[in-house]
Amino acid sequence: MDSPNNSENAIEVSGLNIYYDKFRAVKNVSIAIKQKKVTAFIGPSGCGKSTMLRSLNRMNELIPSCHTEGKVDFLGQDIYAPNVDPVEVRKRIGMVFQKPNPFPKSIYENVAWSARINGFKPGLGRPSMDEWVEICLRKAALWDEVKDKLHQSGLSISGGQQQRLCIARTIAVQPQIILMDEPASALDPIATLKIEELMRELADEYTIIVVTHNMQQAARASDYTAFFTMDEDRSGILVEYDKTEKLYTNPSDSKTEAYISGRFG
Amino acid sequence: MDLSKHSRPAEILIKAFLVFCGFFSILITVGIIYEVGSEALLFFSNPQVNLWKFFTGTVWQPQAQEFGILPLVNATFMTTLFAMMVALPLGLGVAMYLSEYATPRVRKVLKPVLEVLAGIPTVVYGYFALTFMTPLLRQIFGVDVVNIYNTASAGLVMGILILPLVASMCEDALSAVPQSLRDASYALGATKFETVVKIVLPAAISGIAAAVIVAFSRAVGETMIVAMAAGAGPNFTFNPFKSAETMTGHIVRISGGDLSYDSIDYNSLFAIAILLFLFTLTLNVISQRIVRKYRRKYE
Amino acid sequence: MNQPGYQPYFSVNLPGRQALSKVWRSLFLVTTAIAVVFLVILVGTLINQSVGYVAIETKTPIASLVSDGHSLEELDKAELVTLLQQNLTTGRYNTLNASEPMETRAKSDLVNLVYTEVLEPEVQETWLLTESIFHGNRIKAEAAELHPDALLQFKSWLNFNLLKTTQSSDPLASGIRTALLGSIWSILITILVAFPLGVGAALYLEEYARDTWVNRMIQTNINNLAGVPSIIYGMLGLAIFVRTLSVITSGAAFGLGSGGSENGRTLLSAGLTLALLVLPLIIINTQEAVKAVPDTLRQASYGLGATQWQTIWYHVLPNAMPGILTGTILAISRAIGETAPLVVVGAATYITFDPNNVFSRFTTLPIQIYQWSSRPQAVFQHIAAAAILVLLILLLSLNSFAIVLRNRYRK
Amino acid sequence: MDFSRNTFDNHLQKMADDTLLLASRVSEAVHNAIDALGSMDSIVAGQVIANDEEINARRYQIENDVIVLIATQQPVGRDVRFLAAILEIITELERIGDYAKGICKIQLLITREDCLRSVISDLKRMSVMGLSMLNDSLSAFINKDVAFARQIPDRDDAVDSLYNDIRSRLVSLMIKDMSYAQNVDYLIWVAHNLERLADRVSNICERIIYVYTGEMKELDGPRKYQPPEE
Repeated sequence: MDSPNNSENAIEVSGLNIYYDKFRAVKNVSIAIKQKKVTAFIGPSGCGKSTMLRSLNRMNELIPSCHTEGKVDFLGQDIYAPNVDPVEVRKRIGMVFQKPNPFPKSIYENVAWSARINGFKPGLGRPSMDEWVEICLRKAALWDEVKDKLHQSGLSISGGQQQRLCIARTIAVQPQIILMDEPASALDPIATLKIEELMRELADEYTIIVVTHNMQQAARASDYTAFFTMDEDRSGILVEYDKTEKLYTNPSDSKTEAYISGRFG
Repeated sequence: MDLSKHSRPAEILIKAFLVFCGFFSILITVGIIYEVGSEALLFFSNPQVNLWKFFTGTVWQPQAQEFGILPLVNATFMTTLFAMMVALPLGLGVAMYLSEYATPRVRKVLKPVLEVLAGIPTVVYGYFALTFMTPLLRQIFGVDVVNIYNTASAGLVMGILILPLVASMCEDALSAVPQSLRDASYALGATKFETVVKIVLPAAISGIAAAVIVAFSRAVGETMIVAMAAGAGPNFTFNPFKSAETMTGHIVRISGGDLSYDSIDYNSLFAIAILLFLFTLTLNVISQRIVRKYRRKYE
Repeated sequence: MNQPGYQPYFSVNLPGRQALSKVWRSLFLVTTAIAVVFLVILVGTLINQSVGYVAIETKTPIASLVSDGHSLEELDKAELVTLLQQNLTTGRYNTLNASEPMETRAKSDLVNLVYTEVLEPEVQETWLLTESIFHGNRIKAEAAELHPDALLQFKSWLNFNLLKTTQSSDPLASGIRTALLGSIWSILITILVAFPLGVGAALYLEEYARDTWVNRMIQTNINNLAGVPSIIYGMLGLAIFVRTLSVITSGAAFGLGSGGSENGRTLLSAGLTLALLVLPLIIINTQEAVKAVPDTLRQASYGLGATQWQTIWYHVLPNAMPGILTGTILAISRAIGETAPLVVVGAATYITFDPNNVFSRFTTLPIQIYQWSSRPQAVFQHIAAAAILVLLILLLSLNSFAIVLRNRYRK
Repeated sequence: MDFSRNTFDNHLQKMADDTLLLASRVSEAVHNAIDALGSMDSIVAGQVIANDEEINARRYQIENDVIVLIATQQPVGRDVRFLAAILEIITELERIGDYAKGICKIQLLITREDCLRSVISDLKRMSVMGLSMLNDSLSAFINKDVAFARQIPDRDDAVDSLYNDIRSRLVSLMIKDMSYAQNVDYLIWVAHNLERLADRVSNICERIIYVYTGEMKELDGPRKYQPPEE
């Protein structure tokens, strides 16, 4: 394991630059994400926070024009090292997206498929597939709502439930980190609060990094907040990163102050 | 100030014209059913025609008053089978490559190639079957085995003709699958192949099914290739290297000559045509139902 | 990389999964490559057939007309005319003179006349381009042995003569002039009929029609018509235009047409049949273009007090026009290539005079290709290939025009 | 709906708990201050004075926590009234703590115990009455018992009359013998502090009613302000 000092960091990013072709979307970001905490990325739209998030499990690579410079250490290993398989990275660093995107399969299959493709082996001290699905749905606080309709389509439940299904599906892979890209922006306020509540609960077991353009959400649900904004050349920079309560009551940068008090731009 | 309603004659006139245009397509359908149907009815009401024999007979010889449509249908399905064997795997493969693997740059080059392939008139494919495919087949399987005119050659080339259609319909179906599903799959640690085959393909399956049906309908209705390369003369054979005449091929050959109206030969062509029409119509209706269903799914 | 508390429920054979992924990737790539190879082979075959060595033997040896080592081109006009007078029957000479007097003809034309009328060349054997390039010497030897009197020529079947001359039983003198003109005439008729009807129907469906079962039926009907095999349209054209309406389509009703006989197998029938065929395509393409016009534009127009037609005429149509034109051009290129329905409607098998009105008998480029391809003599395959190249160039330029339009529209 | 904002509710609960803890420290301080006065125990008095620092610190901690909650959780409705009331209540409690400290400072200045003896039992009664009001107000707060909270300020009258009684007795003592003047002055301050304590409890009760009903009015005076219905 790493030195005790580092071990509380799940991810250490240093000198990260992300480009779309020639355009630099994220400029020189260094940040250390604490383990088993909720960290929120906030900032105005276009400040590169989503790009930044997607770079943490190499989802960026699915965009052909995108390339990344710098180091992203995940528990001490650089995920951009040449011998690292992005599939392996994504297994350990799961992701939940803005719009709930359950597969057009049953609720049960949505969870089971994720486990299955990753070689889930039931039996001998391990749960059976049915149990595993239940465990994951319970962790996602969805079990009670769907236990009677596990074989209905994942698209048949409400948006908020779909999003929790997506979280359950992510949990089924046993990631260490869950990235959430505006997980509640397509949901109504009650469903939003449920997701936030779920994030808090999941933080007992997982490191959670959430991008949100809703700064109240970041305030409510996170332990740490990173504020990004745009530089003069429109590339995203990290302005301030601190404990959420500190950042929201006494930010040290005037840009942060202006943004969180709604006086931005 | 007068705000009361008043008529605008010009507007009404224009609208009347547009309504006529809208209903004109119905006229075409009615025309096909009425004109082609009534000629076909003349054929079936002819005392020399026996409906049972028409559908089960294996000899089509209008001169001998033999009207068994099976040889024509058989040849049609033989060529169609060959066409599907070429078009489906290749078309689906191309669609998969274009939609899931190709970089935008490669796609920019390949899509026009497919469009060109799709825009080539069928008579050119017929020529291609005669001057390339048939000699090739004869070279491979032997001149004695393969006739100059044969259903295999026509079918294979027809497959190339249909390939762009299958590819573009399948690609539409594949790209209608939201990117978010792919992202979700990758984020769960799936490989590209697992994502494509286990998530994208099942999600697009109804669209692909529609493509298969449309391809089938196109192959059945395709005329020039079979008219040029499959052979002239109805021949009830299952040997793909023998010549045989398809329904469409027969219509073209007989109507191309000087044909006297109101003869039973003339009417028999319409009987074949109405059969062809009903068959392809059914296929098209089914495929459209499917397409509508899958479009709705992600909207 | 395991964390404490991370239960190893999973075992993953990632290299295996990635390898499988690569295998399939290459499979998909191969299928695509095959599709491209087909296109290459197709074009290759055409070029291969349309250029190559030809052994031509003249009935009258050239040496009997001009002294050794000289060619026809070195003679002047008067000498050429004399040659024609000497070697042709008086009747033939007078016919030629009547169609255009010898004095006014260009020298190259006269050379041509001497060549075709006096020398009467005949193709003995032809070779493909690939053979001609790679086995040139063998061909020369073969030709010298089998056709000692023949002239071995490296000939491109695709040339200007092909475009200029009409059909002929002599493959060397055959051209596509009549067919090309027939295609152009029939397409013009098609456009004139199908464009207004198609755009009108699309406007009706997109702008006026409410969501009633009738209109839904029309829409379904149009989609279905687009999938009806073209030969069925041929049958429809045969039954309606050629037969039922023969008084009109033959031109007899207007005192025009060929010989006043009621024969509906005319350009008009062909054009109308093709119009029915492309109508659903034009409607569907136009609908797409009209749909793409943003609703805000219509609302803005209505907000200013415009009537529905004013809105359509001043805002919807101009904005949709590039899209409509693109769609129409694509539909038209489909019509240009159509063969089967025209065979059924009754394209003429042999015709040498230019069409002069819509009631003329006709042939079109694809029909001509079909007929030449079906001939047993290999020579005609070469002309067919050349004609196909002309057809493809025509279609390709139409399509590129459509693409240019589409791109400009996107900006 | 079986859903609740657990995290936020836990935070609110913690705020209430912290406030109760502060209240118990404050009543302990008052209790000890009166005890120290009764027994003239300067050591205890010194402890109470020293402990006031801790009370102040606790109060600032709660205030800070409330501000963080307001900043991060966007409370609305009863939640925001609750947090605002907490801010008010802890201010009152801190002031009450200051009274305890003031009483202890006076204890150090008292020189004439005979003067003190004449009123100490009544002062104790006052403090008991005031502290029981404080106690009751906080249990009304915890139990959301608005009716109970409304009754508590009524008991202020008894405290006031006791205060008037003590003051008149001390004044007449001073008139008799001017040498008591200094000590009488001190002791009137003690009585005054205890009287103010009861007033502050009334304020706390007003806040409690505000939290649970949204009404904002002076309980022992004419209605000053009635917010529009919630």
